Amino acid sequence: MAFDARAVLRTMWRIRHFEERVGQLKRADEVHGLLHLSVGQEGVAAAVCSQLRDDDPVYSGHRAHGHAIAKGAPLDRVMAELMGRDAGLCRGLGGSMHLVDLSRGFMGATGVVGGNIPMALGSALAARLRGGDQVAVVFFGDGAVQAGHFHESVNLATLWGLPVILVCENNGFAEFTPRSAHTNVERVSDVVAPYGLTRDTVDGNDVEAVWEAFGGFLDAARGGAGPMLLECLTYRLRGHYEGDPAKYREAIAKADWQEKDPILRLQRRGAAGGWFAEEEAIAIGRETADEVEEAVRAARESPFPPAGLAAELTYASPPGRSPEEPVRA
Amino acid sequence: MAFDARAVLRTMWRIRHFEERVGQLKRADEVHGLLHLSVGQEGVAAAVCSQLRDDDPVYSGHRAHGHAIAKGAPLDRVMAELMGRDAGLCRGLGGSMHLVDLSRGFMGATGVVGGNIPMALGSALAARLRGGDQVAVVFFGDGAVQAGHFHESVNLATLWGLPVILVCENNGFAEFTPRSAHTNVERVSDVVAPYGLTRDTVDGNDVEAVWEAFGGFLDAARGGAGPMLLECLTYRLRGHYEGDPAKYREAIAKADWQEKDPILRLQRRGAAGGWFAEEEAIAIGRETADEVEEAVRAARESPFPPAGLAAELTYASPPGRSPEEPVRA
Amino acid sequence: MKTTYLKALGEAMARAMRADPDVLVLGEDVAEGGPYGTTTGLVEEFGAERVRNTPISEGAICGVAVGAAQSGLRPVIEVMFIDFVTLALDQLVNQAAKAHAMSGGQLTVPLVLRTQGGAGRRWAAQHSQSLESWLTHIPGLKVVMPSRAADAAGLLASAIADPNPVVFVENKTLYFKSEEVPDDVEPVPIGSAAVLRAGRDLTIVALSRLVDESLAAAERLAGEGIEAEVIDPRTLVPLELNAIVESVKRTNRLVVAHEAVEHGGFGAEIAASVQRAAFDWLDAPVERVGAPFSPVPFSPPLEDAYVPGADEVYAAARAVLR
Amino acid sequence: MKTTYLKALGEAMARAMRADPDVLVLGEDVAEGGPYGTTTGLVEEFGAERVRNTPISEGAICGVAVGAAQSGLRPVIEVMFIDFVTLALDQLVNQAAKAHAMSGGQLTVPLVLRTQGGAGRRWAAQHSQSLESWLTHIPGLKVVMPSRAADAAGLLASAIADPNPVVFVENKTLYFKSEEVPDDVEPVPIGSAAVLRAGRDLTIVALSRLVDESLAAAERLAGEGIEAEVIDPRTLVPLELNAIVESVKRTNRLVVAHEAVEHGGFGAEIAASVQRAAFDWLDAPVERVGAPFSPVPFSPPLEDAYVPGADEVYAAARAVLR
Ligand SMILES: Cc1ncc(C[n+]2csc(CCOP(=O)(O)OP(=O)(O)O)c2C)c(N)n1
Ligand SMILES: Cc1ncc(C[n+]2csc(CCOP(=O)(O)OP(=O)(O)O)c2C)c(N)n1
Ligand SMILES: [Mg+2]
Ligand SMILES: [Mg+2]
Repeated sequence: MAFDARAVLRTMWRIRHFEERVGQLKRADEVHGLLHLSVGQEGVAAAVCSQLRDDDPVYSGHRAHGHAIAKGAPLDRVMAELMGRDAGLCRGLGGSMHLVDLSRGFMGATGVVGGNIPMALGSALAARLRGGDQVAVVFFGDGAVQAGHFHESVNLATLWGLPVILVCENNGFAEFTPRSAHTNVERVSDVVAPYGLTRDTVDGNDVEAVWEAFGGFLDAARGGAGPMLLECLTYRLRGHYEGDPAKYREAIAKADWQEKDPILRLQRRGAAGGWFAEEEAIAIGRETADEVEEAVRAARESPFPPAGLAAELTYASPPGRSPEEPVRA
Repeated sequence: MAFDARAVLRTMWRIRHFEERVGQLKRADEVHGLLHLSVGQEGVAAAVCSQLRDDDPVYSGHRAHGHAIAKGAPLDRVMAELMGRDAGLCRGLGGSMHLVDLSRGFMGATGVVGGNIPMALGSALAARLRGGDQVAVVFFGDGAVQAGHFHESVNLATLWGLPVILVCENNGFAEFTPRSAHTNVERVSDVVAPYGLTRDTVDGNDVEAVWEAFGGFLDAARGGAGPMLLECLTYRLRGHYEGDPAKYREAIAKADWQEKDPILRLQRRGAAGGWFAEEEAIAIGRETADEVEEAVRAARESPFPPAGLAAELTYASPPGRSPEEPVRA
Repeated sequence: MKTTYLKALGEAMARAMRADPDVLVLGEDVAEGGPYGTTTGLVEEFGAERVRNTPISEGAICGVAVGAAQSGLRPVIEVMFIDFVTLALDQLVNQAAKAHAMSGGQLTVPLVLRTQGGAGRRWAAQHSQSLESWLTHIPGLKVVMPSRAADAAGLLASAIADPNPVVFVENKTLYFKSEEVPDDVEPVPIGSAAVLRAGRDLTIVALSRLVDESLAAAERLAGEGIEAEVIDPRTLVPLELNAIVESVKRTNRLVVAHEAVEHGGFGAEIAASVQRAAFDWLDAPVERVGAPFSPVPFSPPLEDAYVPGADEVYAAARAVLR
Repeated sequence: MKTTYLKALGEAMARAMRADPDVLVLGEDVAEGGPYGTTTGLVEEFGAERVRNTPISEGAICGVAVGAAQSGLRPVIEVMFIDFVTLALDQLVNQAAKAHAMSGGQLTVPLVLRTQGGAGRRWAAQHSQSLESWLTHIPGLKVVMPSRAADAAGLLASAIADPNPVVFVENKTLYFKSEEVPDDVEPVPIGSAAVLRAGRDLTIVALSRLVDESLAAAERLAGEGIEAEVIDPRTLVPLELNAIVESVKRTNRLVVAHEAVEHGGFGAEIAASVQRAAFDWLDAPVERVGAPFSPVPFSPPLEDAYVPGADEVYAAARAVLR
């Protein structure tokens, strides 16, 4: 698929504005829970998800807002979820770490690091057994690579030749400790070398590079050549979670960040390459900011979910007798 | 340490006779439980454990008899354990998959594949923090390499530079399925390549080769250069467990086995190299067979453990109040 | 038709796979039949794509099943021993059990996790546990524990058809017991108990292997003129508590028997629920029969003494009749 | 001296590490203090060899602790959320809990696994569970669950000194509660309950966060002329059941309250044990207070409604007084 700079830029701005706004709303206590923002990492979500179909299953982890948005989840419903409202993607039952939008193939996020990876294999297996050409994608961080689930999954995915692409967002940190505190193997793509799967490491803040690398993997995987692993070197601009003082690492100098920022980079590149006029980029930034404001407004209008909702949805219908009644008998 | 052919031959024969006898006693219902024999794999246990000190901690798994014996556990007490007698290594509470002889540094076997590997790291960590020069060794099979515990452990051991040697007995099968059904990576030593740890793959039925390779690793590990991984290619002559019809693979031709058998090989080599006279080898075989008979006799004389033993040993003293009494209050 | 618990399970899987192409079986050595032969013959009929041997990766296998179920398949995974379910609990408890609720009802996870527990074969402390009570504490999971071949077949059919994750707990000592079952097995609804023996003097609720033990104890009591009602809940979650409470309101006495360690076992939940629901009807405290508070010893005489059986049930019955 | 539950834990670890060079602390980001700051300052005093950051490998970390303990160290490992203990249960349950018995008494495993549970912070279904009852079902483990800063310090000291594996269950909502504690903390023996309020009309047994909630309910009852006795078992295994039974024999009424899901929670064990030990003294069925049978909902009003508190304890008390 040809690189669609406009679409990717729009998606990145959408995520950036959304995340910044979430940060403010957290301080205003309007959104809740453990919030892990992806400011600075938008390029990976945008370049990957823009190339996927709605029926390609995508899994994410605790830092999932950008992936959900890039996969097409409506901003207002993501925002409403973070506010715990009934109009939220998960009707307010999931929250930031458990976003799901089945209609867009966003199969969900898990808060347990590494736990999402085998699930993505399962969706890939389903695609294959049901004769579809869907490709499953799972996003995870560098910290997940040291979890047993990652290795068991890489082994299985290669053994079974599953149509799944493992996308590691390597931001160099797991919570408050650098990768060097977690492993001697710097590159995630090196960790999987023995399994002989197609793999690559790219600059995750260079959206064009991510687009190209992932696009190639995607075509191959659709053709049945999976699995693959794509490591995207990126940078988390904010703390691990909102409210984290982030004392454990020195802030990046503004100038350096201007250099790194995937959004500014694409805008510079786009202007230079004449892909779009500067005004256009500015307009995209403005429009997406408005979208986010509109999403906030809409989300605020949604009521909280009905009291009994969690109990009601504990089992899928036909739920049979809920064990609680008998206990209460 | 110079290769001690006599000692290794004696240990291998001890294990061989012991295992063969256990097979008979199982059919006679004198020993119990899930029994995984190491007939054909004695070379690894003998060549590795003969070079260790009593205070070097060793861990094994479900196929542990040979390792325990090679580490110095008394035959009669191992046999008594398999018979469930009070004189058993674990007073009859552990059985075949849970042999422990603390006095010989045989820290124990686990029946949960892969679970023993991190424990060996822990013993290695203890050696280091307490200023000792002990080296921890853990034996596991090729099937354990696909378990998450293995990878988490290799990563940790290398990250922390622990004095532990991972010894994989790769017999090409996990239960009833060949390695090819478990992974695409044929060589276990290749699986760990990314971690940059010292590793080697040797013919596990060539005891001299195992001795040399392991000896080199051991010296290095004592000097603080751990961890290492040694893969020993070997062959399991009997079924996965006693009673397993082993239909899932064709029996090896007698001639081929004569060729492979680590005991016969060492005897041929020893005779050729003039390390020991043929009579001597025959005598070793006879003496160890007698030792095993004596062990069986002694084990049979031991009573079963007292009825309350498991409850009594559920907590180490001072056990405090056992939770059962209050429940019974 | 004569069959065994084991064969009944295998046939139930085969029937489900014939009826629904989305049903598949995953587990270690399942294509070889597994250590017991439960899945023997499946790979020949359904092929290696639907009967998949796996590496020793319980955590990932369970996760694969969750994802596959969320994407429309109906995986039946086999965890060889319930002791090893300890390796799959993140996927089972944090993912499978919660996916439907956490997603606001979008995701469903129709997976079945088959496993087996219990002592009695000298397999020692890591291959003999009974951990089902853990799973009854997790909203979102259903927990099934049949004692009869016909129930095993009928409940497995229902479990595979159920849109929720179902943990199917078998017992290693029941596998080879031969039993008479109807030629075409009816699905047994999840959540329905079975009264296996009617009686007026006390109620015995027993799980899995303890059902036959309790029937034996009931025989002995009958010889002494005491009529025990024996109930097999068959499903722990959702539990048909009413069936138990109604019985207790007639008999005024209750014994709950299972092989799991008594302390923290499911018998505690039944006892606590019944003493509340039938307080004014109980003429004696609810007695529980379960394993003592220690790991399962290997030594045969110790294991035999450890595992609760008809004698313990009889003694508990005598205690509630006092 | 004023302190918090959190600081009390940190100081207890520091004291233990000063007293015994074999004590070490392992866990994710523990050298940075962890997400709450429980271990803040330890690495500065004891160095990175004894205060070890780990990768995200809960299973291996627990296994390392088991091996280290078997070889003479006294590891204190931190599992950030009890929800993630699901990843360490093979090591904890199959290895640590059974090593002493399986080895015929040769091995001892003096490890402490610190973790925290509970809802109330909008951290949703995978970061808010209360799974302690699982661990009470496992012979060989001790389970400690303090509600007070002083008990947290005193019990952690005892846990680190104990030759057995101890699971130390904290609660995330208690960490920052400021509290008065004696200047030099006495070790609190594992297995001893505390009567926090004396009363004659009913007994309330409460765990962890529900202790303060129960004291609040007791205040309200006192305003209505009803005197509730409030007992904090502090240790679940071994449980000082006698303290509870003696109280019930005086008050004739019992409420058991915890935050865990009621179904299959530890309250069931207490209720089942007490109805048996004090059957003739009970004037009403034992009432249990626990969370409803669903995953913890994220939405603030739903989470607030989900988590049991003083109102639920009060209602249960009223029920047993009826
Ligand atoms: C199994 C597990 N252990 C610990 C945690 C706590 N935790 C949440 S995020 C995180 C760090 C993850 O780092 P990484 O995978 O690199 O993702 P990033 O936060 O950098 O995006 C940790 C340890 C968890 N959620 N799950
Ligand atoms: C976690 C776990 N899963 C499954 C089993 C059942 N099991 C026992 S031995 C075995 C095969 C082990 O193969 P390998 O590691 O190669 O050792 P080998 O038997 O070949 O010596 C399996 C699957 C187990 N014991 N533990
Ligand atoms: Mg990271
Ligand atoms: Mg093998």
